[in-house]
Amino acid sequence: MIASVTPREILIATIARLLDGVHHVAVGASSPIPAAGAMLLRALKARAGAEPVRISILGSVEHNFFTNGSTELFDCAGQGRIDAFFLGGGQIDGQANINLVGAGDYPRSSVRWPGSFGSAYLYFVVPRVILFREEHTPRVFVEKVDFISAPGVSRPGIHRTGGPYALLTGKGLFAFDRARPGFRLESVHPGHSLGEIVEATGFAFAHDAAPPTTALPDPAILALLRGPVLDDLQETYPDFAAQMRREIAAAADAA
Amino acid sequence: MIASVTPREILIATIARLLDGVHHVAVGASSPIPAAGAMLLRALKARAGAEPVRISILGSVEHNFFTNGSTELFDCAGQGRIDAFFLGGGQIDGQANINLVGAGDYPRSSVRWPGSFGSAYLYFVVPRVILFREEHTPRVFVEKVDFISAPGVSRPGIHRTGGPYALLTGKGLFAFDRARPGFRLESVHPGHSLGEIVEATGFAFAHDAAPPTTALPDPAILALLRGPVLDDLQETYPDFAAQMRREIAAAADAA
Amino acid sequence: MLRMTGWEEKLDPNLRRMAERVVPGMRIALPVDYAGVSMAMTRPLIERGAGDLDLVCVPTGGLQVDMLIGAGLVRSVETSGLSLGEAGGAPRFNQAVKDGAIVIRDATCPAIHAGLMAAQKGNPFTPIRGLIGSDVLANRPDWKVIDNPFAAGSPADGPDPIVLIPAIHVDVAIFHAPMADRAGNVWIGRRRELAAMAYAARTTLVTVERIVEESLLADEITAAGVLPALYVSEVAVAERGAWPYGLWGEYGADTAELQRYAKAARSAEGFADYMRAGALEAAQ
Amino acid sequence: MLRMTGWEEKLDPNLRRMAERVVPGMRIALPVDYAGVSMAMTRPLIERGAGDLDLVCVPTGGLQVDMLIGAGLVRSVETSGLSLGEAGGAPRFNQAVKDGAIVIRDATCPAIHAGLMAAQKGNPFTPIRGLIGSDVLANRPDWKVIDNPFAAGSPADGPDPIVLIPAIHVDVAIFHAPMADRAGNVWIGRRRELAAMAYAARTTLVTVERIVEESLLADEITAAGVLPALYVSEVAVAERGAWPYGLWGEYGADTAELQRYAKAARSAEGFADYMRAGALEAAQ
Repeated sequence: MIASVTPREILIATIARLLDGVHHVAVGASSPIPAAGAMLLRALKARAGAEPVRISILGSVEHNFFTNGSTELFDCAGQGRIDAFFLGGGQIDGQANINLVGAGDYPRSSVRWPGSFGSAYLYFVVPRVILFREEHTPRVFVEKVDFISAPGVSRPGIHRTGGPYALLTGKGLFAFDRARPGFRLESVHPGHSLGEIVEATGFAFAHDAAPPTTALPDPAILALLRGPVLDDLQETYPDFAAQMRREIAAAADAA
Repeated sequence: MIASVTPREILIATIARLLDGVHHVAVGASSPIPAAGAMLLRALKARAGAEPVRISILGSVEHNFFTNGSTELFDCAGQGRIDAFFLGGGQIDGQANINLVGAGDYPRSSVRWPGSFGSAYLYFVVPRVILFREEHTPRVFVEKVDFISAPGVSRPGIHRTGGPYALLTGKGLFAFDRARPGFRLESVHPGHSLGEIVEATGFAFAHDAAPPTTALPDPAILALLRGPVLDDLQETYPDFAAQMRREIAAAADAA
Repeated sequence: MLRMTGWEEKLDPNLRRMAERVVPGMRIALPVDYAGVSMAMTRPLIERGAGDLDLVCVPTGGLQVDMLIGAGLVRSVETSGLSLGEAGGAPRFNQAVKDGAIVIRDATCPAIHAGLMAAQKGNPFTPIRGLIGSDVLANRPDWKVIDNPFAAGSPADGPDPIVLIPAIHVDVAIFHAPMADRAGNVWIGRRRELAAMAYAARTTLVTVERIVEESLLADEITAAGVLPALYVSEVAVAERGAWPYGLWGEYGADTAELQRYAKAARSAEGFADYMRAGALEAAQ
Repeated sequence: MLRMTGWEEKLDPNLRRMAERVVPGMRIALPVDYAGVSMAMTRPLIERGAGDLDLVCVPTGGLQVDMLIGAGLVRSVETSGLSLGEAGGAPRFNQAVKDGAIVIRDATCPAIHAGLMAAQKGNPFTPIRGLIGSDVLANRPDWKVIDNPFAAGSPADGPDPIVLIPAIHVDVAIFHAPMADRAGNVWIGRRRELAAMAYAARTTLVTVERIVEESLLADEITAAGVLPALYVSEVAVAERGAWPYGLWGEYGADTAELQRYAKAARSAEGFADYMRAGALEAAQ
């Protein structure tokens, strides 16, 4: 039953698609949806007998494949050994600048967020950075961020082997065009509309007159996600996995 | 019996004296005489109830107190945590330049030695570097080295927290005056003479008209050296310790 | 400054003695949440009351930093992030930022590691890629940008700017680890940022779950995870000393307690109440 | 180039396959004598015959490098030292230097570590103190000196020159370690320069004494000494694979054998005889 696909499953399946072709993806310990997307890709590649996908979950003891302290993630990225990473932001603007520090005048921000973490480095050296933020409101997607934790684009001559690849929100999927630069709406998630997205986005973006709907996972992928991937997920994100199982059950009941 | 003190015991006791006041000394794995001097100092300080002396023996598995690979010695020295170190040289000149690379025109040296190892760094950052070379001949102590592995002095403005402190040979002990700069003969080992040292040294050095004889270890120090220190030494340098025991026995017989 | 009386004498005398090593105006390095935070040292530090501290979070901070800020001991914080993780923002930190009560030196994780690495090597700086065009860099006048002298491109490509991070030397590093031996060797496992902190510090204070009798350097398997005694100034036992944080391989974080703090510390009064109550509990 | 026929087919096929990863003109990193030299890979490399190699000794070299030079496979050597330790000078190296048959890039140990560190961090260079006024620096046009932009002194103090070492990227790193697990995680203990080599290398080939069944990352004690599989291209078992060098915690060096080599390899013919005889022995 297609109707029973949950919004989160669409996000997870979309992330797996965005990650297609990567060999090593790093995911934050508190990023269960990106982790689920990476795990789904890994399962798909394993099923197809393709080259394995490596997932490093940061801050996790069980899934910590690093042995050189918290510097190793950054070293590893600097060596070009990490193909994809996820970043969010309290604010994200149309140039793909992200703000993880605070709203208002720096440093006495009216709203203070935790801080830039590794973004000011990783955004430059990880080839495929996926911006992921479920909340899609004008508060998040602003014309210009109040503080640039990490810039979306750099002028020619700046050493940069990585940068923004896509922006995934609770309403739609955008690709980032580094040449223009700017976002282009690729697809609208089921239940949302172009008009709603324009309304909720504080920056201008390119789009077709009638953008397609975000593709739903086909039944085989959905079965993989609800089976072995959810089991994998359970080990690291037990609360999230339980919540997903409840959502899936609720969606099935409703359908 | 003073007469039974061996030349090596004099070297060891002199090194212990030169090291007085250091808290951490590093010694090469193939440097048993410097190691013995450091161990003697450690035993003397322990006996006096003074602050303990730490000895790092490089390349030794049993006495390796480092855990960060072969870079740690240099990092440790760069942090100012190593007070004393020993360097030798195929050639050493009157400016305390040392050559560990080769004689003749570089790079096609007529005689090639192993190489500079860490000297080009450690000579700059270890406060008390003791130059130690038993062979005292004009071949070793030259007017000017053919290749500067590490310079004895640096011009003002060059960051340098370390450098040459003394030069100990099989014939005598020199102090190094960084201001002049140059060596000054401090003492002549028993059985050798100023004239012999002038003859054997390819560079000019300051000296008294009648330099003193290098002090012999007093009986208590000698007992410490021949007892617990030689036992310590045996663990890391068994061949050398056995040889010393033979020398001591032979000297006692002769006396 | 927060005054909390009536419970100080209940604190472990070893930890109190260690806390005496901290004097006003010092620069203190503290580890990230999951690497081994010596939460056990937090109250002794507050009792000690040495203020005007410059904290360096390696590379991010949380509960301990928030408490020290709440107690009024902190002049500045250099960090790449500060929060209570799943329990949300760090309330006393956020308030202090809003009030302008502390100086915040926003960094990015690898820049903090780069600064420590420079100190470890005795270098004045370490270069780092990235950062150019960020407001992180724009607000760090102590960082410098030079043109990479090794730039491979033709002159037509123009310069290749690169950021240099100055060495981060600290007066004191404080952390918690599973075990130490009698000689003062501390087992830090794969949390090698703890070693980086100690290399960069003049004084390193360590609390541990337990002291083991055999030398940790005696066999190569345990030796691989050891911070040698050479870098360790003092060790004291503090069982469950990272609580409410977890300690890798030993115990997990107590998220409920972190949430309790997060809620309580929304106000200065709530924070003071929490600290007082916790102190009494700890003393029982 | 040394030709040794009649024994190649006796070599371990796994090691022969690994040696095929080395192609002419590559830059190869090899560890110091006591850190875990994969002597077992030496003959397969010679049989493979990929020449024009640029060797990087981390940070010094010995028997293996001398043998590869003797076999005519080496174009240049970057090293801080090259000898057979107690067994004296490295005879084929010394001869090659005298003949001008190889390019020698004399370095100093921490400069090699600095170059690897730059590669590890994705940096173009790492600064290093010392070196100024040495002929080591004078003969390294690939190293640069800049004025420290953080110099603290007044302008009257003049500039504070500091050396920058460019990143050392290598095509292949080859070493020997006590054990690996089925996933390719290699236990390197406290010999962390082996990790530095792997971080800086595109391909890392490892021989080990044994393969263990349980994951080396499964418990924190062994994990602390692991080079993760992420950095390891291939692993093969080679018992006593460091011989005649020792392997820390496993077996000591065979000094008599090193001396036998030192004596034999004084001449090109003696070297060839030694290699042939040793090959036959190894094949028995």
